[in-house]
Amino acid sequence: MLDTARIRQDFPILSRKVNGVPLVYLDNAATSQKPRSVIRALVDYYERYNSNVHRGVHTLSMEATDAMEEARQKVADFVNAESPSCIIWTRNTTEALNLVAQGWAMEHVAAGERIVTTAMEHHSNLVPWQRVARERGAELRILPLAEDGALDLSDVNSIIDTRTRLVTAVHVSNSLGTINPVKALAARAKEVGAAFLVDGAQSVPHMPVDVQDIGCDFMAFSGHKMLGPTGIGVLYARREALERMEPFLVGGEMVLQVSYEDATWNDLPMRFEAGTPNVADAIGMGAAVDYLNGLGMDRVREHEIQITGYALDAFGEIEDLDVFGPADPEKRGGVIPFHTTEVHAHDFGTVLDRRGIAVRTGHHCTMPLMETLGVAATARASFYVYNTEEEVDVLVDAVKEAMRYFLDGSR
Amino acid sequence: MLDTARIRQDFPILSRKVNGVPLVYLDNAATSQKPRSVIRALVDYYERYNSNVHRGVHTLSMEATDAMEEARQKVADFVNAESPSCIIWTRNTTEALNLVAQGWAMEHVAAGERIVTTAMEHHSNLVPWQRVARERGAELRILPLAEDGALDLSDVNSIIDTRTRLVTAVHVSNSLGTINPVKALAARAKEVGAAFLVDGAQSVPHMPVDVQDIGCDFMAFSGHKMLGPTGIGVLYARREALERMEPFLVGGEMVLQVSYEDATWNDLPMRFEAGTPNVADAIGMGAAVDYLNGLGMDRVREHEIQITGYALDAFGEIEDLDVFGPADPEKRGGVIPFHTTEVHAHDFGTVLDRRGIAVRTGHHCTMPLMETLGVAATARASFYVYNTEEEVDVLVDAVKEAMRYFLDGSR
Amino acid sequence: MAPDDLDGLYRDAILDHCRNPRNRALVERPDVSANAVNPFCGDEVRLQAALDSDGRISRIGLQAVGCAINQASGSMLTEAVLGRTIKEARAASDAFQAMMQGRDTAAVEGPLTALAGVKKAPVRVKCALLAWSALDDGIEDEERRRKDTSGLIPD
Amino acid sequence: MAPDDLDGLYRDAILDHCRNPRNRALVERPDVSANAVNPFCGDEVRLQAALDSDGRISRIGLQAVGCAINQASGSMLTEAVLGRTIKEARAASDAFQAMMQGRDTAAVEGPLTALAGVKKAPVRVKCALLAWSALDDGIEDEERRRKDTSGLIPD
Ligand SMILES: Cc1ncc(COP(=O)(O)O)c(C=O)c1O
Ligand SMILES: Cc1ncc(COP(=O)(O)O)c(C=O)c1O
Repeated sequence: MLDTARIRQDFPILSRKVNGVPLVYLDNAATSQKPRSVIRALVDYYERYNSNVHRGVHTLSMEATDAMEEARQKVADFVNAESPSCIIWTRNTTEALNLVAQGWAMEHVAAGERIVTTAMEHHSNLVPWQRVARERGAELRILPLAEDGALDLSDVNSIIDTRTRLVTAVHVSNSLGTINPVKALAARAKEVGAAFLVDGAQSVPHMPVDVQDIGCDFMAFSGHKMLGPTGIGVLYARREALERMEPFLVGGEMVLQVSYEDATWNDLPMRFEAGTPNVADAIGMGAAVDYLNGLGMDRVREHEIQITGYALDAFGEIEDLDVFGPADPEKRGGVIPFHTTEVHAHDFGTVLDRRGIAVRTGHHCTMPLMETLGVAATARASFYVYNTEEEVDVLVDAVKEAMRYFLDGSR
Repeated sequence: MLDTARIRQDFPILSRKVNGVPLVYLDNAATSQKPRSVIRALVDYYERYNSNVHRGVHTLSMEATDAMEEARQKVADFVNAESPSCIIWTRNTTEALNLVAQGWAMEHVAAGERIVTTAMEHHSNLVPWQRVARERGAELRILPLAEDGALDLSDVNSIIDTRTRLVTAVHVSNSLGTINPVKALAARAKEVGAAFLVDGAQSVPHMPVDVQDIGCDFMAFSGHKMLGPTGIGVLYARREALERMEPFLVGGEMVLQVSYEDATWNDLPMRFEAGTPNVADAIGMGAAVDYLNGLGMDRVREHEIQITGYALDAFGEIEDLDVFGPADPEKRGGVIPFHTTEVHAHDFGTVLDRRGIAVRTGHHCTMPLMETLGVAATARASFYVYNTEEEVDVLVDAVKEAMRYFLDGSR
Repeated sequence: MAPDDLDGLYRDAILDHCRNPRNRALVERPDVSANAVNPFCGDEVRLQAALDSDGRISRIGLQAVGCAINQASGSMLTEAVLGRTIKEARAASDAFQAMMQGRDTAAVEGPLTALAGVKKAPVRVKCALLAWSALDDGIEDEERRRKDTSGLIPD
Repeated sequence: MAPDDLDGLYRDAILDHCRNPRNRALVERPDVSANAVNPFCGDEVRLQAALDSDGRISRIGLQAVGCAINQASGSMLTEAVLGRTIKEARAASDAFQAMMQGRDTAAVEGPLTALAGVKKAPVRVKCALLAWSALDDGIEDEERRRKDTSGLIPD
């Protein structure tokens, strides 16, 4: 198991007080906190070797280039990518998904063909496909939801048919916690000759992920959700897929030769990285990967199963409170969305904040899913490596307090 | 005048040694170094109030949102934008320029119409227009170069004609130093009903810039070139222009309502900021603006005129060395590109690096311009607020040494 | 964990109005009618009011869906403007908005003052304002209609 | 400012070859011919060689444009492979690349060893390798051609 007490020492923000009480940070699905080593990597970069990268012959530039490429290698190894040239730096998951939509799907999806996604996608993995489908005259199909917050795959073979060019699914749902069977979906996609894209925003930070084992063509994830800085994300793509992609942003660094009339593209991965990259935060993301590797992703996953199970049990005892997503903690990530007709999600959010507890409230960028679930908003607690069962206790007490408070004013 | 001795104290990296000698950092046009206050702003964010922004009801989220929006206001004020909602966060200048190309020009430039740019553009302000012109069947016209490194505007009225939909120009050339007459170009663009886009990557960091006074519709610039972090840039756009733009990246945060079939867009500026923004670096860019305001942009400009004049004089005395760009330091930014047939730019780069001096060598992402100038590569020294005349002396000595060395092996 | 702390935000008046919202029945043949939605939290307000011959709000109905602050604010609104002229209602709305934006608390009276505590949670201020923005919209529509009508029918 | 420091990088042999490049004249009817370009710094190499009946490089011409390291490396290359068989030339190329990539310095002799100092400026290593990549390409082409020809004309 993780030594959370020791881990907490590494996160300066966790000693902060909010509204006079200790911070209980349970908004990790939105963004994670950062260990000292990640912050230190940024400071180190800016204090010692900040420079523009690529093609600089001076020492700082060589050092910055080496450090950024080393970080790329770390990220490649972290998800078992076949090569660092399959790792494209983006700002976040959203940009990575749009890169596939604009650079790959706009080129390879034709009128009458299909794109298949799921009923539990984040807006970032839904709206880009609406646009591709509209512009290309393709059909966007949705894999529906089953009763228990899992995908209903009973019709998967007719939904993903031979006219399907792209299948995409969220690996772990940020609104339900559900872990989707991406390996099976990859296999079905392969069967019909479709590409397969995984939204790994909530999986890569929280469990061992192996892109080659899954068999996906693309995977998108964000540094800021995995202990890394804001402003850096990743698109992993198989080399063959990258080679069939058009650059999305054009300009400096991604070209080989340029005349006033025309330009040729640079090698991979630079072809997809126009302009000065986010050097510092790429290096910071490398430091985050180091930190996670130090903990061991198996143990990170174990810890989350444990704390999620603990929280599910405690929430299960609160009358009139609904918790969404699979009941079995082995089948879900560390995300607990809860809802009651007695207390609106925003009131939960405000009351919990007065108790130092940070949870997210609202539609979690999954409005259509919310409509399917029949709720306008939920409150969501989400865990990470530094969260403890004591924090779950604080949360559960505060939830109960809020419910009593709004029901009859008693405390 | 700037108190460079005091300013240097604020930049931790400047006390570094490179190859055993003090760093002389003269690669500021590629990227600038960062004062302690900017680094501190990042650390502060990550140690005290890191959180995802927008719609979070908990304290950290509110603090992060407020700080990011405050930074947006600072940047708006810095270039005298009419409103902070005219400031779109991007990764860098390149992304900002592509946003105009994809979001505005693809929508508004039709077959047979014209886009006009200049002969001294960075690849990032040339290749996007090649793509728009090709995809829309428009014509890309180039304002040519005059003898002295300025634009030749003798035919401007026939080049920018009534079929022109967009005019774009670099404000200060990163390869020549030339300051272009953007106000006059804005006036001509307006006359013919074209939009006007300024590449401000080399002007906003170095001189007072007022987008309303210039009369441009769009201006792009990068945080990392103006003492700010990597990974954050800005597109300024007039409100009317923004309202006629299509979102470029779609997904979370930039939508208002989403169903499985369709989505509506959020208000400005969020409409153009999909996914989790680069919160930390936006705040860092705000701190950079504070620092520059503390110095006073008039004085920053004065300092650069002075040091550039000093360097031009010293370089002028070196036989067989060509310096490109306008002779008058008032007509150029703090960028000195130099070239000699005796010593290749890369050899300059390496020799200077052995002396601790960081200069950039190569085509500076302006290959077509290099071809026009008839050189394959130049070495380029570029100055900023912390550079001193003593550093120019070190540079000039090293350049002379390199020339002697390659010519006859004497030192 | 001081309960006082929550009470500063959710004062008794708020909880009372939230548990027992006043004037929930919509009115027949309304003169003023408007909806307001906050898509981000799913809060919704539906407001209808009828005017008597003096231009006073003689009946009002408001249905608020969503958080406690939105519901309470809507319920209090109905009590605050019932019997007032359109002009007075608009002034009440201005005063309430001034209070919630921290500009001026002077002109707000009665249970509505309880909502001032919401300023402690600034993102929630827009919850408190939703019903009032419906009121403003409804009044504006009605005034535009009157102007149009008076323009069309010369007297 | 130790001049030694520069000498580690730009040794006398390098400066000599750079100032007086050997074998600059291109050859007539070359058997091996290739160009290499590094678009980023504008370095260019044009290489031509003729083989005698034993398959030895009997004449060689190389024109290098660009930095000192590229020019010196190209000039040294011509001296290193003149008179060698194609196989020997390829071995020399492998050995040189091994040295420049820091893998193995053993097999490099003569003036070429002077280029080992370039490793101090790692980005410049590709300048030293440009001419050799042209040699590799040219040899590969020639070998493919021979294979094709021998396949076409049965003996
Ligand atoms: C004039 C000019 N335009 C655009 C750019 C591109 O900026 P960035 O690399 O930050 O996107 C640069 C910087 O290299 C520049 O100097
Ligand atoms: C499942 C999922 N996909 C995509 C995203 C978007 O990530 P980002 O905001 O970093 O682009 C998120 C995060 O909110 C997410 O949870």
